[in-house]
Amino acid sequence: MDYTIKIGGEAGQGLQTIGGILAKVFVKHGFFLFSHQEYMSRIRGGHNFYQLRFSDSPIMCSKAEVDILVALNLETIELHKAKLSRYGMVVYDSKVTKKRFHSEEFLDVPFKEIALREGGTPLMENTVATGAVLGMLGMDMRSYEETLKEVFKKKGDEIVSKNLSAAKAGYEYAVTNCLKCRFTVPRREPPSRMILINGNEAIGLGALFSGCRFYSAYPMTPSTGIMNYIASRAAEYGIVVEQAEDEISAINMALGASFAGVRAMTGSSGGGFALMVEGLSLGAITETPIVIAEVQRPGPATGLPTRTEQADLLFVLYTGHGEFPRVVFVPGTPEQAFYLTNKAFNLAEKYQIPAILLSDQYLADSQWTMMPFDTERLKYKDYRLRGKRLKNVDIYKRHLFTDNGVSPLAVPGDSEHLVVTDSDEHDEEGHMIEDAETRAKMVNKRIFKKLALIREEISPPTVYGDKTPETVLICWGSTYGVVKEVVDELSAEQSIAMMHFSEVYPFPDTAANDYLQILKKAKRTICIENNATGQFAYLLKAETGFIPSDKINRYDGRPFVLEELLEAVKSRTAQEVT
Amino acid sequence: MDYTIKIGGEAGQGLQTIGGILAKVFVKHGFFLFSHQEYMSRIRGGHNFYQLRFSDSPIMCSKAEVDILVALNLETIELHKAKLSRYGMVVYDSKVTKKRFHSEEFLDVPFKEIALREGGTPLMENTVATGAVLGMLGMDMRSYEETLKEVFKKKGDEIVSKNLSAAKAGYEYAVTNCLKCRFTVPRREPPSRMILINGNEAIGLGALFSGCRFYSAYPMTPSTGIMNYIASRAAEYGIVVEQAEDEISAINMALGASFAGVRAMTGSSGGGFALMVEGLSLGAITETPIVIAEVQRPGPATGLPTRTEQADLLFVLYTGHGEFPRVVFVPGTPEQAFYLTNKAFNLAEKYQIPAILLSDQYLADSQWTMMPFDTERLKYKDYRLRGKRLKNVDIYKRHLFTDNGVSPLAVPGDSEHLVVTDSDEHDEEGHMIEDAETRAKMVNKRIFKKLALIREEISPPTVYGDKTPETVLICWGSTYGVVKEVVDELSAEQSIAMMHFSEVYPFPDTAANDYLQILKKAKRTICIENNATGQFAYLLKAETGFIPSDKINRYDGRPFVLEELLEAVKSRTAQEVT
Amino acid sequence: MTELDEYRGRKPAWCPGCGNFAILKTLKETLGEIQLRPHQLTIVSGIGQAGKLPHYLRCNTFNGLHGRALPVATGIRLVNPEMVVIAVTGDGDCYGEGGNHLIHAIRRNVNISLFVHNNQIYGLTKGQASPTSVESLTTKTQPFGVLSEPLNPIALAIALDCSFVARGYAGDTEYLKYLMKEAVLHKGFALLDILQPCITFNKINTYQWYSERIYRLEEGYNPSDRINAFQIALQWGDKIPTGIIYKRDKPTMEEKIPVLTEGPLVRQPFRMDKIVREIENLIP
Amino acid sequence: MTELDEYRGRKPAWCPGCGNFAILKTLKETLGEIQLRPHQLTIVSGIGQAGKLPHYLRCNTFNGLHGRALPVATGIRLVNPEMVVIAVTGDGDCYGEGGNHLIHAIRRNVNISLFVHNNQIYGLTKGQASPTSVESLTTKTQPFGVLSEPLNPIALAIALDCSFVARGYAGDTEYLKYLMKEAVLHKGFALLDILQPCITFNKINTYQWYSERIYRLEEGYNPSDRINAFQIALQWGDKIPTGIIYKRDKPTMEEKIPVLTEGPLVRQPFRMDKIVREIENLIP
Ligand SMILES: Cc1ncc(C[n+]2csc(CCOP(=O)(O)OP(=O)(O)O)c2C)c(N)n1
Ligand SMILES: Cc1ncc(C[n+]2csc(CCOP(=O)(O)OP(=O)(O)O)c2C)c(N)n1
Ligand code: SF4
Ligand code: SF4
Ligand SMILES: [Mg+2]
Ligand SMILES: [Mg+2]
Repeated sequence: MDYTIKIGGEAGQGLQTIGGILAKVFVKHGFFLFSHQEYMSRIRGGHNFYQLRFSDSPIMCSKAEVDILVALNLETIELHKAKLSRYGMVVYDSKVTKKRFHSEEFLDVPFKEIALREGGTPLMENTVATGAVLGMLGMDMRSYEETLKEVFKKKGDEIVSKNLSAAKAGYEYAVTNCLKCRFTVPRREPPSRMILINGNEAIGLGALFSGCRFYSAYPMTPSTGIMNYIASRAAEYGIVVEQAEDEISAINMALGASFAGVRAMTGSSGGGFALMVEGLSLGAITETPIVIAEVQRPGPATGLPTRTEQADLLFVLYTGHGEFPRVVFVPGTPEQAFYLTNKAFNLAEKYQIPAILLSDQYLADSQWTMMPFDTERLKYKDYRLRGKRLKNVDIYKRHLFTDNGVSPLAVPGDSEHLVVTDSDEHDEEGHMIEDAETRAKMVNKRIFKKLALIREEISPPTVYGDKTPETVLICWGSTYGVVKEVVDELSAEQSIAMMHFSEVYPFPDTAANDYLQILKKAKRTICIENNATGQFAYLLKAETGFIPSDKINRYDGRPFVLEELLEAVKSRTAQEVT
Repeated sequence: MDYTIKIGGEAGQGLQTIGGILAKVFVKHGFFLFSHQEYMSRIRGGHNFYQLRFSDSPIMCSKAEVDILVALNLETIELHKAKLSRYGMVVYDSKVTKKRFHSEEFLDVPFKEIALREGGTPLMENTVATGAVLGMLGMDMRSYEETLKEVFKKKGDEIVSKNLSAAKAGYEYAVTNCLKCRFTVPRREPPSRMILINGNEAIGLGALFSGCRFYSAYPMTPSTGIMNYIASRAAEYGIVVEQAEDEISAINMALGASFAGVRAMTGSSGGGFALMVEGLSLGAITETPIVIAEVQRPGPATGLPTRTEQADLLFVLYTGHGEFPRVVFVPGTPEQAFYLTNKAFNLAEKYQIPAILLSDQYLADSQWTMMPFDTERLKYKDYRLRGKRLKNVDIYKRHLFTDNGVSPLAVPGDSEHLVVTDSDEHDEEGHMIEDAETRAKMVNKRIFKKLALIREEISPPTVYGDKTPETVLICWGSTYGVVKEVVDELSAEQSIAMMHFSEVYPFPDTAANDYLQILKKAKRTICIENNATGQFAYLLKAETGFIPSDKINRYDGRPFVLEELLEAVKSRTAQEVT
Repeated sequence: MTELDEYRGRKPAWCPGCGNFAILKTLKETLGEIQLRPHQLTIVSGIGQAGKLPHYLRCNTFNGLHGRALPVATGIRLVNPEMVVIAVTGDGDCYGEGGNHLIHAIRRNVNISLFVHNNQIYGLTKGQASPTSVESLTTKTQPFGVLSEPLNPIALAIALDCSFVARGYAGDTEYLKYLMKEAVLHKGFALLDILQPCITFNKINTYQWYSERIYRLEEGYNPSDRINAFQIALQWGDKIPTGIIYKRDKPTMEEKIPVLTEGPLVRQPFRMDKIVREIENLIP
Repeated sequence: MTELDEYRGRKPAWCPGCGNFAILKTLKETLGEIQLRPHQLTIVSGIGQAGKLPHYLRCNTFNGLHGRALPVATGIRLVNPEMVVIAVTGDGDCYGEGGNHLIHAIRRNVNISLFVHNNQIYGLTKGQASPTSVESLTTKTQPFGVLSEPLNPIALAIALDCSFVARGYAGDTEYLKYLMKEAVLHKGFALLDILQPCITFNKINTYQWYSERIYRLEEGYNPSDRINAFQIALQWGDKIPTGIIYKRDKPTMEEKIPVLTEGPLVRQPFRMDKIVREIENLIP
C-alpha cells in the first residue's frame, strides 16, 4: 500500500493546515510518511502544493503520481490532473472552482457549505476537506479526531466541537458519495512509535542536543525554520536567539558568543551565507568554533527563493580568502541532519574551526517518519578550558603551538589568564605579528596539523544495494531518499547500488575504506545532482581522480521525484556502456 | 651586469622616495629594472624595504643577494647584512645608526650632516643617500639631476637647487670615500625608451584603455593603488570614481552604473571581495557586465595586510551562490595585467558576465621595465545597444532567448524600450517567474550556451624554454618572472621549461592546443605556488586530471626570490624521478 | 485614464487588501500627473513585498538584492543624471539589511527618491520583527517580544541632514500623491517613509491603528527648521505626523562631480586616442 | 603607578605624536581608577590604527574584522553579561564599513562602551576620506575634495535615542578620562566619539585646529533633554562641544532576555537529559 495525496491551492488557503494534520493522522495510524512542499514566494494567491505519501513500508521521497488530489481551486485541477494515478481521484468543491467536472474520478464535496453548516464559518473548509480525504480512504476517524482536539485545544471547547462536526460531515459526505473510491488502507498496529520531523527541525534539534547556547541569524527562506525551532525552545533550554540586522552581524555575533565561551551557531541560505564569507575566514584565523547551516535554494542571487537546488557545494567548500580547514556535511535525511549537526558542533569545538551544514529547501521542508533518534549515539564533550581547570594552568596562550596544532580554548573571565585573538596573523599569545617565521608556523598549525586529524574523523559514503554493483548511483545531500528508492525499485532487475556522501569535506579518505574500488569495478557510475553543472562529480574528480561515466541533473528548482528519476536511470542503464 | 640595491628603514623614512627616484634614474640610463617592496602594516616605524635590481639584460624578479644595502637605520644592517653579495657594500650614516662599522664593506656617509649643510635641512638625507649610491656605482649624475628637477619642479627653484647640491655632495662623498667599491656600470645607450610600471598601474591603465567610466571601491591594501591611479585620471578622461561606504556598496554601485550603460569596475583585496560575493551572483543573474580586480594578500581574514600570497584562487573561482559563468584572469606581469584587463572588459560586456582579475601584492607593487604597450593590440567594441540602433528595434526584451544565449544589452532611457532585470529568476522581459520551464531555459542560456562560447576565447598557457622539456615548472599569476628567470638560469644545464597560466577560467581547452602533452611527456612537473595548499595543482587535477609530480610552495607572506627558487628547483631536479 | 494604462505592469502577487496596492496606484497616478514617461524612469528595488513593486508597473527596472537598492540607484545616477531614479524598499530591506547604505546615500545627496514601504514587519519572509516593529510584537523569532527599540527613520534622516524627509500613509492616498510628487521633483536625496498596513502579519499596526493616529502636518508648517523638525520627528504614539517634515536645498553629488558637467557619462564618447599619452608618461 | 603596569601591553606601532597614544594612556588610567582587572574586561576592536589598541594593553581581546567590532561585542555580552566589554574602532571602521551595526547596536542597548577614535581620516590605509572627513579635504581617492557631507555621529546617536552619547578629545585627557569612566560605568550602550588628531594624514584637523574649537560642556548641563542635546550635537565649526551630550537610563537588552536571569549563559550547565523529551514530542 502506497498512496500519495496532493493538496493544491493558493498561498493562504491553509494547505499547510490540511497537510500537517493529515501527516499526523497517517503516522498515528502507524504508517510511514513522507511529505514535501512546493510554494511560491508570496503570502497569498499563486499556486502552492503540499504532497503526502504514506505507506506500510518505509518511504523517503515523493512520487509524481497522485492518488488523491485535494483541489482547493480550479488551477490545481488544471495543473495536476494529468498526474492522477490509475484509480486516482480529485476531491474539490464545485462552488469554489465555479466549474463542475463530470467524469468519475471527480468527487465534488461542498467544503464551504458543510463548513458553514457544521462550523458556522466557511473557514472550516479545510477541516471538512481533511475529513473527506479520510472518508475517501475509508480510514477510521479516531486519530483525526484526536489530532483536531490537540490542535484546537487552545481555542476552546466550542471550536473543538465545531471542528469535529465539520470533520465528521466531510468524512461522511465522502463515504456516502465516493462510490468510485477504491482505496484500501489496512488497519495497522503501529510497528513502533515513530517521530515525524523535517530537515530544519532535525538541525535545530541537533543543535539543542549539542549544547548550542547562542543562535543569531537574519531571516531567509528556507533556513528560517531552524531559527524558529530553536527560538521556540530558547526559554526552556537556556539559549539566546538574536535576530541580527544582517548576516554579517549574525556570524560576527555568533563568533563573539563562541569566543566568550559557549557553543554558537548561525544559519542562512546561499545569499545570506555569501555575506558571511568574510566572517567565515575570521572564524578560521581566530580559531573560534562556529557551526553554520546553509540551506540552499536556487540561485544565482535571489533566484527562486522558495524552491530547491544543490548548487552551493563548491561555494561552501572553497569560499573565504586565505587558506584554512573547515568541515562540510551534506545530510540526506533528517536523521543524518540530526547526527551530523552534533558532529559539526563537536568537530568545530574540538578543532576550533568552522563547520558547515549544507542542506536545501527540499530537505528542510520535507517531513519523514523515523525511529526516535538514539541520544546514546550523540557525543557531548566540552573541549573548552574553563573554571578551575583554567585557573590551575600556569601560563596560558590562546594560540599555543602544540603537537597536534590544537591550542587550549579558554573562557575569558574565568581566570586571570587573558584570552587574546586577532584577525591579523598573530603569535601564540594572539598578538599581531608580521614576521615570516611565525606566519609559516601558524599556517602549519592551522592547516597541515589540524587537517590531518580532521580527515580521520570523516566517515566514508553510505553504500546501499548490491555488494558488487554493475551500476552505482552516486549522490549527496537531499537526494538520498529518492535515489535509495530507485535502487530498491531496480534491484530486482539489475545489479545496482547507491553511494551517498554526507560528509564531503575533508573528502573521505580511501585508505581506511576504499570505496573507490566499488566505483572502479562498476560498469556504470551515474552522478545524480539537483544542479546544472554537476558540482559533486567535479569534486569527486578533483579529490580522487574518479570520473563518473554519466550524470543526471535537475535544475529547474524542483526536486527529483521517484518515477522521473527511475525513468532517467532506466534509460541510462538500458544503454550499453562503451 | 646585474646589481641589486636594497633600501631599508622605518616606515616614513622615505624609502619610497629613494627607491622611486633610483628606479627612474636606472631606466633613464637605459637599464632594465625590477623593483619590489615589502612593508609593514603601519605608517611610521617598524621595518620596510624597497629593493631594486637593474641590469643590461631583461630581468623580472628580485634576488636575495644585495650589492648595495642602503641602511637608513641600524635594524636594516642587522636584518640584511647577511645577504650581501661578494663585493657588496653597505652605505649608512653612523650618526643615525649610533654605531660605527669598521669592516671594509661599510661606507659611512654622513647623510644628515651633508643634507643640513647643502640643503639646509636634515630631511634631504634621502637625496644625499641616492647621490651616494650613484657615486658608489660610478654612474654619471645627469639622469639623477634631471629626475630631481622633474620631481621638485612644483616646489620651486630653491628647493630644486638645494636638492641638486645635496645630491652632488652625496655623490662626491661616495666617489671620494668608497675606495672599495668595485661596481662597474657600463655607459649604455637606451636600447629603446622603456616604460616603468607596476601591476596596479597596469590594471588601472588597462581600465582607462578599455573605456571604463565608473570605478567604485572601498580602500584596501594592496588594491588601493588601482583606485588612486584611476582617480588621478578621472577628470581627464571622464570617469566617475566613488569611494563607497563598504565593499557591498562598491559592487552594487558598479552594477548600477553598468546597468545604466557604461563600463564599470570595482576592486579590493580578498577580505573586501568576500563582501562582494552576493553582488557577484547578482551581476551574474542580471547579466550585468562587471570587472572586478582582486589583489590578494595573505589571509585568512586580515592576515598579513601588506604582504603577498596567491591563496584566493579557488575562492574567486567557485564563490557565489548558484551557478553562473565568469572569467578569471591571473596576470603574471604588468604587460599581461594591461592586456588582460582589456580582455576582461571585453568579455564581461560581450557575454554580460563578471570578469575577475586576480593579482597580488607582489605584482601590484613591483615595478617592471617593459616596451611601451602596443595599443593596436587592444580591442574596444561597444557591445551595448544604444541610441539610434536601440530606437530602431521593434520589440526589446532584456533577457531575450537567442541562439548563442547572449541577449541585447540596451541602455535604459535611450529609447522608449524598457530595460528590466531582476535578481529573481525571470522571463525574457526581466520579470520574476517561478515556473520550472522558464527557469531551466534561463539556466541553459546563462550557463551552457554562453560558457561554450566563452571557453573558446580563453588562451592556452605560455610555454617558455625547452620545446620537449624534461622538467616543467608549472605556475600562474605573479610567479611568472621568477620562474622564467629560473628557467633561463637552468637551461644551460638541463632540459627545462615554464608553463605559465594567466587565463584560468574557463580552464584553457586542450582541444585546440594540447599543452597537456608537454606535461605528460615531461619526466618531472613541479607546480610552484605562493600558497600553502597548492590550489593551482588542485585546479589542474580537477580540470584536466593531470597531477604534477612535485610542488614548491611558499606561504610566509613573502614572494619567491631568484636564488631561493633556483635552489628549490635544483634540489628537485637533482632527484631521480621514481 | 491613459496615464494609468501606460504604467500597467504585471499582476501583483500581494495579499488582497495589502497596503501596497494603494501605494502602487498612487505612484502610477503621480507619474501620470508629472508626465514622466516609463522609459524616463528607473525603479531600483530590493527584496521583499515592497521590492516587487516595479514589476507591477511599466518602467526601467533593476530589482536587485535585499538591502542593496540604494547603491545600485547611486551608480545609475552618477553615470546618468538625466534618468529619474526611484528606490523602492521595505523597512527590513532599507533600515535592516541596508541601513549602512541609507546613511551614506543621505550623505551623498544624490538625486534619488527613496520610498520605504514601512509595514513594521518582514512581510515576505512571514512575519519577523523589522527595525521599526514595536516592542510589544511577538513573533516566531521574537518569542519574548521585540527587545530592541524601534528605529525612527525620520529622526535618523534629520540627524544626517537629509535634504528631504517625509512620512506618508498608504491609507491617505491623496496626501501620499502630493508627497510622492514633491519627493520626485525635489532635487536631492528624498526619503519618503510610507506607513503601509500589512494585513497578514502585522496585527498591531493595522489600518485602524494608523487611522486613529495619523494626522497631516498643518498648512504653513515650516520644514526648514531642523530642530523643530526633529521634535516633530519624535512624535509617535497617540499622534503620528505625516507630511514633509524636513527639507533643505543643497547641491547634489552629481552637481559636484566635475566630469558630469559635460553631460551624462552614458552619452560621453570614449576617446581612446586621447589616452595614448598615458603610455608616454610612463617612460621615465 | 602599578595600575598602569598591570595594563602594559605590546609596543604601539603608531606614528610618534599620534593622538592614539593619549587615548591609550587615558584608558589605562581609567581602568586603574575603576579598578577593573585585565581579565574582567574584553576589548573588541576592528581594523585600523585604532583597532590595534587592545594589543597595547593587557586585557581579553578579540581584534576582529574591519567594521565588525560591535556584533562581536554584542555576542559576548549576550552570553556573558558579567564581562565588561569595550569596543574600540576607528571612524571609518565604525561609521563607514560598520555603520549598520552601530544603528542596531544602539537599538539593542546592550551594555557596551564604544570608543571611536575619530581622526576624520582613514589612517591605516594612508589617508582616504572617512565618513567624518570635512568637505575641503582632498586625497588620492577624492581628488576633487570630499563630495559627501560629514556624518555627525552625535546627532545620529541622539536620533536613535542612544542611552549615552559623549564626545571627548585626545588633547584633553583629564576630561577624556572622566568621559571614559562614565561610559564604562554607564549601564547600557555608550557611544564615546573621541576626536583624535592624525598627524600624518589629516593636515586639516590638527591638534591646533581642535584646540581652538574644543570646549567642555558647562557644569550643570542637563544631558537628559533630547531636543537640547540634539541642538548641541549640531554645533561644529567654531565651537565643538565635548562632554556627555545625551544620556538616558533604560533597561539593557541583557536585562530583557529571560534566560539571562539565571546568570551568564557561559556558566549555565548544559543539561542534555532535559532535552530528551523533545524527541518524545515529535511523535504525533
Ligand atoms: C541577503 C538576504 N537576506 C535575507 C533575505 C530574505 N528576505 C527576503 S525579503 C526579507 C525581508 C522582508 O521585509 P521587508 O524588507 O520589510 O519587506 P516587506 O516584505 O515587509 O515588504 C528578507 C529577510 C534575502 N532575500 N537576502
Ligand atoms: C573589509 C575590509 N575592507 C577594507 C579594509 C582595509 N582597511 C583597513 S583599516 C581601514 C580604514 C582605517 O580607517 P579608520 O577606521 O578610520 O581607522 P584609523 O586607521 O583611522 O584609526 C581600511 C579601509 C579591511 N581591512 N577590511
Ligand atoms: S504579507 Fe503583508 S506586506 Fe506582504 S503582501 Fe501580504 S499584506 Fe502585504
Ligand atoms: S597614520 Fe595617523 S592615526 Fe595612524 S598612527 Fe599615524 S598619526 Fe596616528
Ligand atoms: Mg516590511
Ligand atoms: Mg580614522
